[in-house]
Amino acid sequence: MMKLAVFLSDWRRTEDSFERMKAEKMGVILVGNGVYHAVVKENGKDSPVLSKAGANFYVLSDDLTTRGFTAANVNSKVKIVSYGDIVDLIMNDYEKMAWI
Amino acid sequence: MMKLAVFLSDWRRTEDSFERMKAEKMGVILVGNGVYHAVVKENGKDSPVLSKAGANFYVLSDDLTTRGFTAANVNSKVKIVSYGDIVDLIMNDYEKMAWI
Amino acid sequence: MGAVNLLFVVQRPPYKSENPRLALTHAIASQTAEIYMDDGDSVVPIIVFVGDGVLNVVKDQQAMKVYGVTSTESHIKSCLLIDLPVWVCKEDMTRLGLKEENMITDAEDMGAELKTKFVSFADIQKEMESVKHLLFF
Amino acid sequence: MGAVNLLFVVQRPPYKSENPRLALTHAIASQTAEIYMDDGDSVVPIIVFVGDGVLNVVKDQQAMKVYGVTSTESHIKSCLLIDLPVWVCKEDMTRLGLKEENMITDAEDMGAELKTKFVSFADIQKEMESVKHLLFF
Amino acid sequence: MGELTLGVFSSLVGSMSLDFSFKLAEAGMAKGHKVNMWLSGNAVMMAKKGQKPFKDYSHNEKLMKELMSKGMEVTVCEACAEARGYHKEDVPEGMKRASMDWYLAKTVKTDKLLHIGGE
Amino acid sequence: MGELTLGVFSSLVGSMSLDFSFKLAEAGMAKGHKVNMWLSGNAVMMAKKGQKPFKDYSHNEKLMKELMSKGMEVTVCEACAEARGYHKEDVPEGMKRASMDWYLAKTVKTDKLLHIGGE
Repeated sequence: MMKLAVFLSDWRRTEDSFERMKAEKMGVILVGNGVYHAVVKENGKDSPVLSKAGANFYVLSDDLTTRGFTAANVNSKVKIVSYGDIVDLIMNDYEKMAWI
Repeated sequence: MMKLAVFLSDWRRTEDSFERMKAEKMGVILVGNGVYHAVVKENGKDSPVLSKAGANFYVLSDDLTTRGFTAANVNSKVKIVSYGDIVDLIMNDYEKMAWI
Repeated sequence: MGAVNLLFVVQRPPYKSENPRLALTHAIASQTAEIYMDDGDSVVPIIVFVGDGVLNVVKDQQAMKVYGVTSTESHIKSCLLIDLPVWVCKEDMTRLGLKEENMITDAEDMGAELKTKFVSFADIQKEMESVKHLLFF
Repeated sequence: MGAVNLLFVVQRPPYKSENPRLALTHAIASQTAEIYMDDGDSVVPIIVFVGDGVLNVVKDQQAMKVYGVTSTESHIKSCLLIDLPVWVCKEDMTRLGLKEENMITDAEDMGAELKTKFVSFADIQKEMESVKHLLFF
Repeated sequence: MGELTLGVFSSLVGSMSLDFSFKLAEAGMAKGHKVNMWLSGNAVMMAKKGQKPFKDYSHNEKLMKELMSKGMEVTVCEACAEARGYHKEDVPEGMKRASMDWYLAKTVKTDKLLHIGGE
Repeated sequence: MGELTLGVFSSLVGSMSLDFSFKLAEAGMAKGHKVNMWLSGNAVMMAKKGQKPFKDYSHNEKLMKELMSKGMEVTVCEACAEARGYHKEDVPEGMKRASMDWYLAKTVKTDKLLHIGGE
């Protein structure tokens, strides 16, 4: 098994590897338009991305505020991080990265 | 009402205006990766694009063969056309174009 | 020809692609197009945000502060300032849980009189039927 | 370091974006990377097609004839020719109605011995676990 | 015979929408129509001359020049070009640079408009 | 301190993945890491100097130069650049051009790889 950080940079997703991938430790890092998974409830529901079992969720603060959202909008499952925090996640916490 | 030609150039679609748009006469022109709607049956089913009520469907021959498909693969609802035919559809048959 | 109506339709969210921004800057360019046209001709654009495109209209965008790039918000306000109609699809806002209070409703801070119009898809459909050309971004 | 394993994962269909092609050309470049490396080091790539990416492996692509551009098929065959493993996800083929007879199974016409391998996602998962780096295109 | 205006916003290499646009323009002109083309966004990549015709990459410069020599008007967005570091001296012969209002003005008289807005 | 290699394939203006990459590189270097960057596909748009810093467009040339002056290695794909008409004389100072094998070789010694493969 592995320690895997998955970067999501888009809101609509057309690939389905994410659902199938497994990791001993998985981080899901929401950047770019991926931040919408942390703040938008389509038809009143959380994004399906947030139901990935066992994963830790992170959202890039700068990309939230760029799009008009703030900490107050962020789903409680998701931790708000800075660019520096993402560096630490990459260098210290995860072995492999997948920008999907 | 209007005569509208809709161009689809992608396989996975994330926008939903197509389903909602209405036209007296509608042409759906499948180009680029939009040609997959004419030839791929996901889980054994026709692409939902082909269920657009009242529409005429066209697929660009060159973009089919580029991707390894031929006339034999094309859904019977869809007419195979050339670049020249698309010019005629634009100039003679439809008033407005929407590349969505 | 007289006045030619154009409908700019933005259907994608901001920042992930350049096209929502280009929709706005192209629509605004209608103001200066007369130098290329005959006397009496003009182009009259409306810009509508549908589907995930409504995310462009969320207020308080900090793109300039964070990335040094003009926000989509700023361009939307520029449209209102020059009396260029900005429409937003209500059904798509509801679907994405966005309320009018979350959105750019005006550009009063810039001195604009025109306000954003929240409309149904049926209104957008009517506009599609009446204009000469459609420009989907 | 010795041999470092890399997994190239192609998850998008061909032609609509440059990245499936770039995945193939980058993987092939592993052949010449030794000029930048210490003695004894090497990179060992595998390229896998998953999700809609399996559409890259449909045979008889006429991109050169129609658009004057090398087909993705031709690049896949170049991989086989240099013994670079090409894997295709079986479950995704089934979902899209593609059979092995529709696919590029070999490059015998170019003199290649290696053949395309049709694998399950579980095999791909195992490979993800064993390599040093992942490169998703 | 009519007039067709194409507005294209896709990059030189990538979606192949530029390849599509030039082939459609070619077919339109073969049928006697007047064709105009507006290149904006990443499609201003056409405004850099000297592109090497590798077989692994889309290459449209040759066909574009041929069509311009037969009367196709091609204009690129000046600001989009400058932001990418393409200057006046980079422009292939026959191509014009202008502001976005050029395109807006073309929509008035053209019979049909095919606006390809995305990548 | 470790070594981080970024492989980026997105266009200068568009997805903002290049903006993301340079800001991430900046944060990584601020923490003392060595950062390498490979630019291929449409990301070779960074290999054309003289980009005008308009506020309406992403502009990364300034930050890139600053990071290169602090030791970040930036190499662009030579073939991808030539196909787009970017030649040797277009390259901003400090940037290298190489074949794709440069990037492959970097993956051997780097501690971590973040490969941003799409637009």
